[in-house]
Amino acid sequence: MESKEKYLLKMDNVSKDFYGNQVLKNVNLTVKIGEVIGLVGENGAGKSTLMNILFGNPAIHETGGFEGKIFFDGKEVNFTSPFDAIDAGIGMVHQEFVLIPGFTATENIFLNREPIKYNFLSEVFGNRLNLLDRKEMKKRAIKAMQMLEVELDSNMLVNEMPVGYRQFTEISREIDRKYTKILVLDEPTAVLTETEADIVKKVIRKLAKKGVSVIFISHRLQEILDCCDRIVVLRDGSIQKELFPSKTNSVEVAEYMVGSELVKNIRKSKEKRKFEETILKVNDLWVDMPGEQVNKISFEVKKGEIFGIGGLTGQGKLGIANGIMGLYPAEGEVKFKGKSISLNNPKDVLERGMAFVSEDRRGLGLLLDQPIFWNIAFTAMQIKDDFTKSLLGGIIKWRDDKAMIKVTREYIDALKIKCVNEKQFARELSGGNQQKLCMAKAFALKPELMFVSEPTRGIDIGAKSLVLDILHYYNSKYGTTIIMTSSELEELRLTCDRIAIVDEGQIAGILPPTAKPAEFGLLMLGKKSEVEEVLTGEGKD
Amino acid sequence: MKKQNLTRTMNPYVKFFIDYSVPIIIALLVAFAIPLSGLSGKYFIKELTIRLSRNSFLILALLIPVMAGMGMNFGIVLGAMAGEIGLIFVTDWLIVGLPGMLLAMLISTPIAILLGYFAGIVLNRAKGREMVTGFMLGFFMNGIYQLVVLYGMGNIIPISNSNILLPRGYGIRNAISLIGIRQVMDKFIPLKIGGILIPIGTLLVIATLCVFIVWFKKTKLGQDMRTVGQDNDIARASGINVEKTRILSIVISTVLACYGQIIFLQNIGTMNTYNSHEQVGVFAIAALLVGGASVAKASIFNVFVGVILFHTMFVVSPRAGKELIGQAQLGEYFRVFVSYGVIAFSLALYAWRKRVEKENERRKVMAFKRVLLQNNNTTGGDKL
Amino acid sequence: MKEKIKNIIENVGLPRIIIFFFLVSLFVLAPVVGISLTTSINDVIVRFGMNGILVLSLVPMVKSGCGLNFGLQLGIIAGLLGAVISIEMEATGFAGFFMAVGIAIFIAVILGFFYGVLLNKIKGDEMVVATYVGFSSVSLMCIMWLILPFKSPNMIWAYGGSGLRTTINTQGYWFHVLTDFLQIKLGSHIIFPTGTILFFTLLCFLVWAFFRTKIGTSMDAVGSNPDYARSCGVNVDKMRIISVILSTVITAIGILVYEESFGFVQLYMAPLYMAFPAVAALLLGGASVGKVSIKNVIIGAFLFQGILTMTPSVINNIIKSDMSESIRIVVSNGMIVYALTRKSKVRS
Amino acid sequence: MRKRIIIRITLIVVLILIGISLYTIGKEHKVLIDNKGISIGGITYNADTTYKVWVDNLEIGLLEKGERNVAKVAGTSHKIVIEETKDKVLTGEKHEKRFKLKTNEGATINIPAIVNNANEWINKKYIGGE
Repeated sequence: MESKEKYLLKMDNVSKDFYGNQVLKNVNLTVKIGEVIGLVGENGAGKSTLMNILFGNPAIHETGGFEGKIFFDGKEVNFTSPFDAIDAGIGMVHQEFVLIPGFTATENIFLNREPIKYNFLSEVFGNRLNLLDRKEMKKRAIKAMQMLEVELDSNMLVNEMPVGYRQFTEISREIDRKYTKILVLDEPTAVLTETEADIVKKVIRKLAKKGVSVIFISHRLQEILDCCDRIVVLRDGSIQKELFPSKTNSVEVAEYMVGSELVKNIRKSKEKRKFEETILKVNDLWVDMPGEQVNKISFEVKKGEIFGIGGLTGQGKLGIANGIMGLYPAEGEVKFKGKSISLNNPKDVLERGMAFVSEDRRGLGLLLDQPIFWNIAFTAMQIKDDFTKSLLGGIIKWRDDKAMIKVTREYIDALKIKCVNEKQFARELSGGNQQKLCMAKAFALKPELMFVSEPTRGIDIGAKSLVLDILHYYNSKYGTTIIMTSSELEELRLTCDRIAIVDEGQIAGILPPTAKPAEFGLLMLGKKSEVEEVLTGEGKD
Repeated sequence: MKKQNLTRTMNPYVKFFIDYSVPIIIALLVAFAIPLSGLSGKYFIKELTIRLSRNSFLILALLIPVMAGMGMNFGIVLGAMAGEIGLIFVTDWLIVGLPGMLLAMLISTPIAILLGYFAGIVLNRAKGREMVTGFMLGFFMNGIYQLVVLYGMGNIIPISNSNILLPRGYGIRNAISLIGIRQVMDKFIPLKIGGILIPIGTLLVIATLCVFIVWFKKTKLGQDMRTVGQDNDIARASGINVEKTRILSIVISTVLACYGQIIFLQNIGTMNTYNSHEQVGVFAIAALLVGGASVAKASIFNVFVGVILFHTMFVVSPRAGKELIGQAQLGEYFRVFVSYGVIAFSLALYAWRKRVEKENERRKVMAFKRVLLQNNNTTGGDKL
Repeated sequence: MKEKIKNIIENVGLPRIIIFFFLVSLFVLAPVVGISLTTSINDVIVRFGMNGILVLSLVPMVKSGCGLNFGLQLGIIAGLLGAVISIEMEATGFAGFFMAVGIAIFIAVILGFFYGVLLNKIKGDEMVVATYVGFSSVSLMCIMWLILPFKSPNMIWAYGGSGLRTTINTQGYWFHVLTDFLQIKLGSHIIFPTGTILFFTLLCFLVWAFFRTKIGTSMDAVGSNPDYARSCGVNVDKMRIISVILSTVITAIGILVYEESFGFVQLYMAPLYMAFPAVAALLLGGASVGKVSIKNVIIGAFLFQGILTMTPSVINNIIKSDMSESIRIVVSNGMIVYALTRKSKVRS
Repeated sequence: MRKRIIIRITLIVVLILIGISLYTIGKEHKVLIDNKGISIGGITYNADTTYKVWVDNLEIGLLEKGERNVAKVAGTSHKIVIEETKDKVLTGEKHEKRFKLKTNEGATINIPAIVNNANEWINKKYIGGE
């Protein structure tokens, strides 16, 4: 009976798998009334799945529910929709704004839960013909905003607000709910200035004092250390450690986050490879890729190297490859083999001998409703006029299906793509084979430099090592320089010669694969100062 | 390749001109054509009063779907058909005067609700291309209407009045006289100023509708529609039944259009059974757009500016054409051209603007982030 | 078994199945009510030849992802201009016809270019804007027909004044030059319009061949997945413009073949609604807003013309009244509404 | 909830009632007005002069003897006024009668019968539509 008093939320042995892929394993989490929990973990550690289970996200139930029990406020609960969760007193501030840009702050705070005034027509046409009680709305909105101690105009339209204020509006919405007992804040400070972030921290403490529990997710370790009562570190779907800010330090947290054991057989050829010539030089690159902003990044890649780019999701690591390849608006200077490339022009980049295996396989990487041989040969046909026959003295470039099929068969054999034949539609292949298809597409261009983004995302373990082997093979056999972007640190350390960690759109540091895991963790958590940077394999240039 | 300037924004004057380019162009055109036509002021005012009272209601019917983010409701043609079916019945039953007109409205309301519901479901299945679908739906329902009125009435649906039936014994005639209810609403409160009939009754009804729309915006349903109109996903995430809300907006619009068409026809006094509704959507939408509305934003103010400008052009252009090159035909083609052209232009402009604004918004956010970074990194000595 | 039938219905689409059976029953009923089947089929073939190219003209734009070309009237205007200019210049016979085609292509390329540029600016809203661009250009041309300085007495109003007639007879110029080419007569009823059909086949082949070239392949990729195409270095906007020009040019040729066979050049408001039957035919043939093949064109044009030819004669004989017009409206527009409400698999 | 159902049902009933009443008050009736001789119950009344006729305050016009005119009226309760006219000058001799019609009724009114205060001056007839 004691536990009922003590804990507001108790998650008991919660497990969840998506089609056999275990993402949460026996998670036990308790939150006391008025306690602030900091949730830390890499991507795919299970943070968002855990929160989705708590919040009753329909996707959880559509994929078979979860195992284990959740007790909230003394009762066992199993929410099937976020609205149930909200009714029970769980509030959530999402990473992406759930705000209507053309509405005022007040209107947004009361989205679909506006106080209403009775109107007789509602008897005939239903409740929705009651009038909004604007006065009451304004009163309550102001009250909620006062709690935040920022000067927020309740009549200001969201699209005229500075970004930080949008976040405050969102938090005000949760504050206004009188019955909110626990509040989940998912990266609330990501878009804020430092002073604004301080306000958020203050509000969290204030709420805690009032008896509202908070689960605070952030990749800024300092913030977590500053304002949480307890830090929960998730890794690979299970709770790695619970720490108390007063008794820990950032190195420890980082270590638990990325795991302390050394990766076995880190490199088959143990010796440090040496590279001479610079093939790619990036100078002050800005890329405007939604959710993966790159802010003024500079780095160099040597010819023949495998260069890794890591970091947490949303920090900008994916933006680098996309920006250089011209898929998202970019500014800055990129030199390939000493010559500047024109940005925002995919054709130019491809023609110079770079290729890209996109992380967005089904969206950008493939023509899902076209046969395999089209998928593999199309880019090469565009860029190099391969697989075409000139008719009428070159006026007509006839597509040479036979040549296309021939090449395709070669790649199917080389990369062991499992398919019925080369005319099968790309849509029908498994994730791993689709990934090989994307790589074959890039190899068909015979590139000197290849960007590979998230090469193993969403494919099974067997295929994963195969994909990485292929990269190694092409790198050692053809000397193709590879820039590999991945969320999986282990995979980067297994494959790359050097690894850059991107945080908040900038390179936090470049480390060799042999560096201590905790150092990578610290870079990801915004603790650059505590890591001794390893600049290049060769030392400074 | 265009230079990507991440911080460029639009000049506010240029923006204003582009926002209101349609009304500005039409106003200039009208200003040029009025003196050319040589029409007397009195004739002009008389015509304009008639057209204002005749058309405003129909155009007002367009406002609510715009609010719900469904664009211009080309489906108001369905409402017009419902209204016409009501009028056919009261004419058949020989119900005259204001009671006849009200009865026609009463009968056609359930028909309009059903049609609106149907249209709403169809448009929900065509998200992102509501307008072209609504437009084609109007054409499609016109075929169904023909089957019902031309072959069903007098056959399956009892119609006994030989004055409106075709000589073959079933099917409604091409034109039927609405002499029994002609201008009953316009003349309900008779008032003449300087020989010009002021249709007080109709104007009062239009004013009531305006009040209704203003009031509606303040209801929970109105607020939900605005939410849905701004962002479907967020509306859904906050628990609003998006599909139902969209259907309701179309139902309301269809019912209003049905009344609008009845008001329109009581003023005219005759009904072209198979043509009266055909161009209802086009003219109403063109007028609204001329009033400065866009696919995403339309107000009562736009309605009246639009009616005045658009119909001034309608009155003036045949005469101006005649004066200009001696062919009245020219002016008539011209006003058809303007109606279609205005819609094409406004829709294209809006679609283009949508893209430009998205890009601007992106640049704004980008610029903001740069400043933010600069402030946070002052110690790093980064200079932009 | 039930599953299988359900699947077929899902894939083919209920409206198509209904229309198909409707057409079959019309053919079955025709002899019963005393209509000669051979004449009917011959009619269908003649009209198939007349209208097929207009249906074909929609293909490039669907392939490149511009959607159904509701702005078909632009191409028609180019064709009409070609026709009246060739008549004004007193060009007759094959030479006259090909001159008309040449002029029409020239104009269509220019119009198509600007149309394409416009459609690129409004990606995502192509169809509704195209509809009204089509309408407004027809009404603009109405003014032009009135004021353009044509002189040929066969074209201007008899009672003096300027301005072209609403219908212009092509008899004496290039009437039936294709239709009568290599014509096959079987008995008194059946006249097979070899020339028209051959010409249609040739154009179908050319369009097919175009999509076998490098540029055609790129266009296809743009339609299937514009993001993919862009990442492969394809200039998406340029491909779309080319597809629009191509569509407009084929339309212009299509309307000339139509007029050549029909015998009259129809001006003013006549082309206003011409886009809809062509679009409906293509959809009836199994195309969707985002996917199309030459097969769809041929099947669609045949089925659609079959219904147009057969309904009036058969239905009139059965219920003694002419419901065909209403049925045509319901079938063609219903087909379009159906296609628009289907969720297209193409990413937007 | 129950309250709402009752309110909604009442509303529908009220609307139907309004519809019926609109039908009744808006229904158009044809009233024929005869200035002809007529025999009622063996007594013959002759038309001898011209009358000016108003139905529901609406002027129908002058009816010479032997003439017939039609008035179209809407609703159930009506009033007919006739005034004797000599040489197109009204004499001031007025007769006024009120009558009611059911929805599907038309009527024939005989002026000589009114002038002579006969009981059967009006002859109502069921018309089931035209």
